[in-house]
Amino acid sequence: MVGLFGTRLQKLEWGGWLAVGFAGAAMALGVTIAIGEMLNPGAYVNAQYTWLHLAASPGPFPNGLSLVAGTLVDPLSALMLLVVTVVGFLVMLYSIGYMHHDRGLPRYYAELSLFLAAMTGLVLSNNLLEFFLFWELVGVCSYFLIGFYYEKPSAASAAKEAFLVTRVGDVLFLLGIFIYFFHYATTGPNGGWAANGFVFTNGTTPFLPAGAIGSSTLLTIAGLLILGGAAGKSAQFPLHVWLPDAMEGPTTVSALIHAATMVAAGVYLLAVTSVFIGFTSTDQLAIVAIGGFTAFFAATMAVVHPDIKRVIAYSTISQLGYMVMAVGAGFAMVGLFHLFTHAFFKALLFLAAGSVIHAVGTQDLFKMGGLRKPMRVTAAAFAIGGLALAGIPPFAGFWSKDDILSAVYSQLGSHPLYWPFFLLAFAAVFLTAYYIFRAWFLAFSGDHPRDPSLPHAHEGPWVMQVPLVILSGMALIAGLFIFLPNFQGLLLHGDGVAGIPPVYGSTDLLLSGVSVGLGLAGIGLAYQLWGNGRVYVLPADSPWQSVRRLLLNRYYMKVAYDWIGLRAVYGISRGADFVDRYVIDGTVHGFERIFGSLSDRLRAMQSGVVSDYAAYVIAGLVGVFALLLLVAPYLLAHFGGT
Amino acid sequence: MFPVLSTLLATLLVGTVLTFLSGKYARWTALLVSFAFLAEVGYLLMYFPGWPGLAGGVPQFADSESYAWIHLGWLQVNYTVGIDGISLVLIFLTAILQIATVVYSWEEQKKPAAWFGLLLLTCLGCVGVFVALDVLLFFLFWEAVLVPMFFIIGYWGGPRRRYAAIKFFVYTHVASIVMLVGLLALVFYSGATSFDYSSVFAAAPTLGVATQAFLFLSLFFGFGVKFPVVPFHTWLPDAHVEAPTGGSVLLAGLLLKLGGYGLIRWAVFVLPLGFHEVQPILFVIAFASIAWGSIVSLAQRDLKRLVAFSSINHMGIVLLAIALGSSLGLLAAVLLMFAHGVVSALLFMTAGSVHHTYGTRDIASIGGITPTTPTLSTMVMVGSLASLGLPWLISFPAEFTALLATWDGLAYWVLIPLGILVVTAAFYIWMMQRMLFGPPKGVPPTAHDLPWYETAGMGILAGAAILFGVLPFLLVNLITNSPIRGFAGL
Amino acid sequence: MDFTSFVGPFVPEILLLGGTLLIFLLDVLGLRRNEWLSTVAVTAVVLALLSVLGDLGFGPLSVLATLSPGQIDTLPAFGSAPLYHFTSLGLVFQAIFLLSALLVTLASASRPSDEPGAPIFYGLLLLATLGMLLVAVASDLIFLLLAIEVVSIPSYLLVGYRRRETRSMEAAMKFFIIGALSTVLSFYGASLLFGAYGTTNLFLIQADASTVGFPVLVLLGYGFLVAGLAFKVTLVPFHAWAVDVYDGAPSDVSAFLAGGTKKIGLFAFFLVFLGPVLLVNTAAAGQSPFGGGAVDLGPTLSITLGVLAVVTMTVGNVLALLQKEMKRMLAYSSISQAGYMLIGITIGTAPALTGATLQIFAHVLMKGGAFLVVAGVGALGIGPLIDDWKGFGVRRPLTGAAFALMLLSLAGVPLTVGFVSKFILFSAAVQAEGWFIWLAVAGLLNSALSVFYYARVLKVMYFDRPGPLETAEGTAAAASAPALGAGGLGYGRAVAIGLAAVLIVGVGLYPQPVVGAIQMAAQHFVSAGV
Amino acid sequence: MTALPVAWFLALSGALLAVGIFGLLTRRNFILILIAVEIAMNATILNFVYFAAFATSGTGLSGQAIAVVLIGFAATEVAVGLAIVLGLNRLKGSINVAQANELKE
Amino acid sequence: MNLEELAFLALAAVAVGTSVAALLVRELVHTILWVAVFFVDLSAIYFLLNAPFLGVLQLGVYAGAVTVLLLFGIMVTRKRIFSRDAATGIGPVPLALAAVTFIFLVASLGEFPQGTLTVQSYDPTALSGALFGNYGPWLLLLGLIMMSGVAGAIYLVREGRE
Repeated sequence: MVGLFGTRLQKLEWGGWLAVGFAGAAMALGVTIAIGEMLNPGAYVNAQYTWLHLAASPGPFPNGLSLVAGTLVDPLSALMLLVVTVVGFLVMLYSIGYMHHDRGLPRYYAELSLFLAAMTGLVLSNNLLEFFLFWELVGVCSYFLIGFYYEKPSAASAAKEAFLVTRVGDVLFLLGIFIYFFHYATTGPNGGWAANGFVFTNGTTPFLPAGAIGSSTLLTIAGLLILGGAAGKSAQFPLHVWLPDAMEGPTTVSALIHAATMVAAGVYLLAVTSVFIGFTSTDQLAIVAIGGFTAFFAATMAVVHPDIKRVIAYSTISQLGYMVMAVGAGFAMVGLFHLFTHAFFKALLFLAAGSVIHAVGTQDLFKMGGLRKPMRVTAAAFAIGGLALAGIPPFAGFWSKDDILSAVYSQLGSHPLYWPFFLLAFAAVFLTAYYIFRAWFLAFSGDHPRDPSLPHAHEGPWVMQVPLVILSGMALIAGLFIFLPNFQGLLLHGDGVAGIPPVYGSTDLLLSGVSVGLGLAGIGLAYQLWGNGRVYVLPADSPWQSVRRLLLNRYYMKVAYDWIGLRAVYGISRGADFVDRYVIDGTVHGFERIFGSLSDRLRAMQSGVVSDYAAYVIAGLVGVFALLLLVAPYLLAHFGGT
Repeated sequence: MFPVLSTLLATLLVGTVLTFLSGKYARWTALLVSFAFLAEVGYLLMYFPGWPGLAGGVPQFADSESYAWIHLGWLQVNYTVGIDGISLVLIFLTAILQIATVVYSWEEQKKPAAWFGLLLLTCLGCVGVFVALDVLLFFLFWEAVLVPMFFIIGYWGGPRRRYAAIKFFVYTHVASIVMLVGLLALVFYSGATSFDYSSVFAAAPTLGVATQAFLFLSLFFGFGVKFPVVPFHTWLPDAHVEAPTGGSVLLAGLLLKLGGYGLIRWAVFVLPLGFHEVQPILFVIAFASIAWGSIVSLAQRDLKRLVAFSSINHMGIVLLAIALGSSLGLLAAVLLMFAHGVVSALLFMTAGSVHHTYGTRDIASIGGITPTTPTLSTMVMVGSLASLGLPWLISFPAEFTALLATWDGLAYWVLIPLGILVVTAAFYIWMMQRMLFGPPKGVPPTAHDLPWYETAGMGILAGAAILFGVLPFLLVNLITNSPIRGFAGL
Repeated sequence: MDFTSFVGPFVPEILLLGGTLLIFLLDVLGLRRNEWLSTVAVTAVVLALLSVLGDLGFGPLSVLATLSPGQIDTLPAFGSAPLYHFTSLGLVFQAIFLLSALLVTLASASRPSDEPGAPIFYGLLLLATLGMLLVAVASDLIFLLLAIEVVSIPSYLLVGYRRRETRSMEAAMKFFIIGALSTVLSFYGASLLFGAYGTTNLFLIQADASTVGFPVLVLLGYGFLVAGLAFKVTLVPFHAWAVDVYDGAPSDVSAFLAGGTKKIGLFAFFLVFLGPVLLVNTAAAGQSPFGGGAVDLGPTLSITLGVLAVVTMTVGNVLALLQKEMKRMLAYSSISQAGYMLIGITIGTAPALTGATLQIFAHVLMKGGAFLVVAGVGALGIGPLIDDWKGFGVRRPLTGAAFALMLLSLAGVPLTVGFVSKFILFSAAVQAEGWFIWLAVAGLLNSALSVFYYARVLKVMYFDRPGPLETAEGTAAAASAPALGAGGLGYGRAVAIGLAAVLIVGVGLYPQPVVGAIQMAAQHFVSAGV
Repeated sequence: MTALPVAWFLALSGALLAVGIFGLLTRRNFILILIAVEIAMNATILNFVYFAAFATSGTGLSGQAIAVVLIGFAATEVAVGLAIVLGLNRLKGSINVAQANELKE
Repeated sequence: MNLEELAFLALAAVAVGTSVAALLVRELVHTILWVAVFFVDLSAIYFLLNAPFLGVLQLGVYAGAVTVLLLFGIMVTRKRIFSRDAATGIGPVPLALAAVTFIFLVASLGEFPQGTLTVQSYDPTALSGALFGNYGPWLLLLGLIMMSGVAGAIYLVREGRE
């Protein structure tokens, strides 16, 4: 299945359709597998190949070392597979319409297909190393797709930034892998790695007995490193800076990679790790903290941003924060459930936004307005997505977000520090509702665009509308899947070790009520300020201006990173280059000069006057005498015989 | 038994002579010789009987041959050759690079007979180093490589080629000389009965720890300059920048490997006690090389210089892996040498093509070349991504293994190479951003995409990079068919 | 002493003497064409060489042997004081000397047939060669020193035989003055040894210094001898004449001096110092009158020679580094090579002597060959400066390759005889252990240093483009030069250069026959004493 | 029967050698240099003669033989030297060795 | 102090004095005179050492032939016979070098037996027998030296056509 997507598509006309066809086939398979797993857990035989093999030798691997590659289908991966293939197919379909003006389409489809393949591989990996391989491949596809419009300097720059920031996370991740690797090399089952390598077992048994986790400092560090990797991919604070800039890529890419699938891989990684390996309590706290803080932090930046795609991008970061938080709280499957719903409604939002951009040719919200009438489908889709995002029942977001909040709530007792992050997450609910509807009102309400120069808007072709409709449907009902027993089974993940919180599905009414209330309040505020084409202008002397500036400048973090990257590191590098050229190489030249001047001086003694030569001879004679009668006896007396 | 290794050497030797004599048909001769050589290497790979293992504590070799050469009683020198997995994989690398270089420089106009002849001669020297199992023979080939490379740099090189050629020659020669002292002392102080590897290997344990350490250091100086390690690296940027593309390819792809190979074969295996003593020094130097190579790369504007410094970084990782002294580390080192051989060669080819397509290698003065030369751009991307350790490309399994071994041996010190990986990624990505992407800049109107032979030359290497990136076990199985398998560690 | 037993061993010498006389006879008869004279000279040298090789027992040549095996390497009875004595190492050296003479005479055959002074050139050359052969059989100090003078006096005159050239004559003058001074010093040293031992026979002198009762006098005597013989070997600081002389002399003569006569000094070092160097007293012979410690002849001499060796190779190399003229560069390099050769006698073991002898053999080929090339290309418009060689290697691939090969061999690059000799020499130093390893280190570092200036010449020859002026001048000079075959070098010279090049590579690749023979000879030499 | 202290002779020959060396180093006239060499040569010959005269073993005779040979050799050397002087004088019009310094460095 | 010793001291003083004078006087012809005296003085020392053959040889070869040769050389190379040599200083370095050489040499004097030793005399017949017998090769070598020296010297001074 994986190999099919690598096909480099040459012909523009049918290339896109070919890719869509393969994506569709993949979706069919993915859905089949997911349903199969739902109905009959463990139905799929997992294949395994040796990738790198080291024979038994003394040293750290008394039984040798095997690194293997293989596939594993378990509830976790089945759910993720479903998301990847379905959203992937829909986005691919949408692209046919959205992208048809662009050059380099074969490249686009090839890269997108490769991305899907990699993502599928990632999901189906049966060990961390293979996981990492696909993880990096996904990252590269993301790099290429962000930089798709490579002639735009901003796109090239954003691609670079995305690669480098996620690279930091990758490095941490890799180190985490090493630690697990060696931890289990000595304590894992079968006494070593020879037998089955570092393989996730088939869903039912955690790799390590649950009780073994908790105290080891090394494991805590490993967990934190994994968290670092996930933070890089899932754009969690402080590695979140790349994701808004990644919006330089085509909107379809943003929808697929930077909303629905790849960025979710970090969450998936955390989930996989928590299920198969487990985190220590410190790790859990750290994960919750990062997730909760990011959820709020990203939401604040979305509040003021004028760019429609970036608002959604910040929203993605924020929602990913929720997922991370859920995993940290010990309910990986809840996080994954939110991932599942989020994938649909966020892809929906992006595609809707893409539809808008396609229609008006700008991403600036303040230029839009009154698009509701010419673009009814889009407006409705965006609204559904927004409601889902804001967590208004019965839309998908409500169910999953509510689960997360109650999951965290259930863990509040385990550590007092959970409280502030829980509250931040709650606050973010309000902000989320506010900013997404701010965007909706700005774009769709009113009578006409604020910028009259915008072209007359109209809906896109059917290939763009169909995915919108399907995704709208999914955003509406995906949350309700939770009531399907088989789907529940999927979420329960076998023995329920990391399954669903005790309050799942029923109503912790107070919690839900507050959350829905906050959501509605946010929508209300948005309407108050921006509804019906109104534009709220913050008074120039308002004390909030400085906050607004801070938010618009993204807390100056990008500036700081640029400074570190450009000034500090590049400065060091220039300094090092200088040292290399003039000090190290200079030393070499110094030898050259020393010998050169020595040579000149000695040659000056070659005066051409034979008397001088005779004097050298006699001086030599005297020197020989001195050697024989003075130096040599001295040496012999002090350093012994020959 | 059929003397297959001698045939291997003879093929190249005769091929070199024929190439020198064949005037304007030199490229065909060279290609023919390269194919013949590749076929022989293929035969070796196919019928490689595996590593024979130890006999009396001394490693044995496959296909070994031995003939008397200089016998003076106190001085017993033989022509002794043999292979194990380590040598074989590097010979294979030689075959790949040789054919890629010959194809890449297909249209060489300036004295083609001499050019192709010298290329083959360089390869001959490298293969000789890889198969030699006698101290003198080893040293002989080791030094013999310098001469053709000297001429390649000096005659076909860039504007400062004369200076670079002399610097290269003198610098590395000095190092070899120190190494020769070490080798001689190794033979004579240990009381080895002959210059044969096995005899030296068997006699070396009689040396005291301090002697071993000194010998190790003197050998390391020779190997380290070839590596090259910081601070003995300054011949490398000059040599690389001024060398013609084919020269850079062989220089980076093969000559640097001689250092790593020599260190493993002649120092680590032979002088374990000394190795243990100087291990901390090796670590310091390795970390310094890793960090320095990468950090300095970031500041480079010349594409070749950038790749040259990145070589220092990569070879630093090789040294680190060797210095760990574990079988995993040695495996990683050899794997990484192979990987670096392919990848850096590819990158130097791209640098060469950039240079003669756009007339400059200054990263800052060209930009947005992708639309004009998509193939070249793709090759730059493949090379860069491979070099920065992207999975599915050849460097990754090697670097992964190396880092794994580092964690195993040094725990958190692995943060240094890991952290540097980010810098490495940074300079490649930044280079690609400036050069490949963005609006076109400095693109002459006559620029067109690569001619077929350059594409083919790079294609061979890119193919190898991908093939062995996806299927690294092909190499691993080969490499572990060597004393690495029985290496007891420290 | 009947005639045959006296004359028999000296067949090579008599051949040379006969050649000389024949040449002088032709001169008197007015038959001065270069071709005839050179034919005589070459024939004499070749016959002598065959005879020597026959004595050495080289395969089928042994039928030519004029020495019975019993005459070689047999120790004379104690107390008898023979003036000459045949050793196989001496025969090896004779072969080496004859080889250098052969190269020079062969190359000289290419000169114009009306070359002025040709008779005196060949005559003196053969006489000097004869002297060299005699050096190789000496077993008496005075015999040795006189034999050296048999070489020196013709050498002075050979250097000055272009009597119309100021440079040539100036070189002869310098050569003569320093040579005369050194002769005095050598004889003075010999007189002191004669005073201490009552004999000048080298066998008898090899007695323990402490038994004589004149330890300081003996040391002074050896000191004078070191200084006197160092002149021939061109050790620093006794070297200054050599550069001017090699530069000023006709290049063929330079080839003979650097390749040939210089080596007699080394063999003299072997003869005079091997015994004392190998002497290691457990009890010191006496105290130094200047304080500082005990005087112990063996180690003291060894240290002194070692210091001289290191100083020589270093200074020679450093001097050569920035030299602009080709011949002077070669001269400096020749000085530094002498330092390597001296390592052999400093150590004094059979392996070390083997290495040094091979180095001497190699040097005949490398340096002699290089000077022959320099002499030959003068006619092709190549000036005295190194920069005049721009593009030479590309324009004249074969000659260029041969010259490059010689330089590479001088630099000690593998696959050449220069590498093998250094390898064996330094191996021997390491093998001898003790402080001798530092000689190897110094020698190796020096050979690394030397690579710089050899590489510079290669750079000029292959990488630099000739300027238009140089090319024009070169073309004009080449056009005006007499038409010679073999790429302008002349057949004789081409053969000589080719022979040197082939030997450089041949022995470099498979040194066993040569090295084996030398090693056996050296072993006899060391075990038997002089 | 003459009897003399050996050391005095050595002192004398040493002094003569020193004078010869001194002359060799300071004089610029070729002929004076030749004379200085001859002074030193005479010191050498003197050494052989008196060592022969005071020799305790039977080979003392060889010392005198050496002296004979050396005297002959010295004469030849002077002849050769003079030939070179004349050649030099013919070309340069001077026998000042310091002026013959075309070859240097 | 006996007569021989006195004679030796006198002769030695003359030898040193004349040799120094020969080198220091500025008139070249005077130099030749001083040198001639020096050679004669040495000849006297040989007689003192019971080596009459050598004394005679010294007189004949050195005081005779060599002196004449040197004079001849001066005559040929000078426009006027009585002309001054270009002034050359004594120079501290050459003086020091010569002095140090001398000091090293006399350092060995302590090894010689104190007091006087009897001078041996050799029969000139024995000497000639040895020269043409055991030590014959020395003379042969001398012959070779002379042959090459004479041949070469003649060639050099001859005004040949070139």
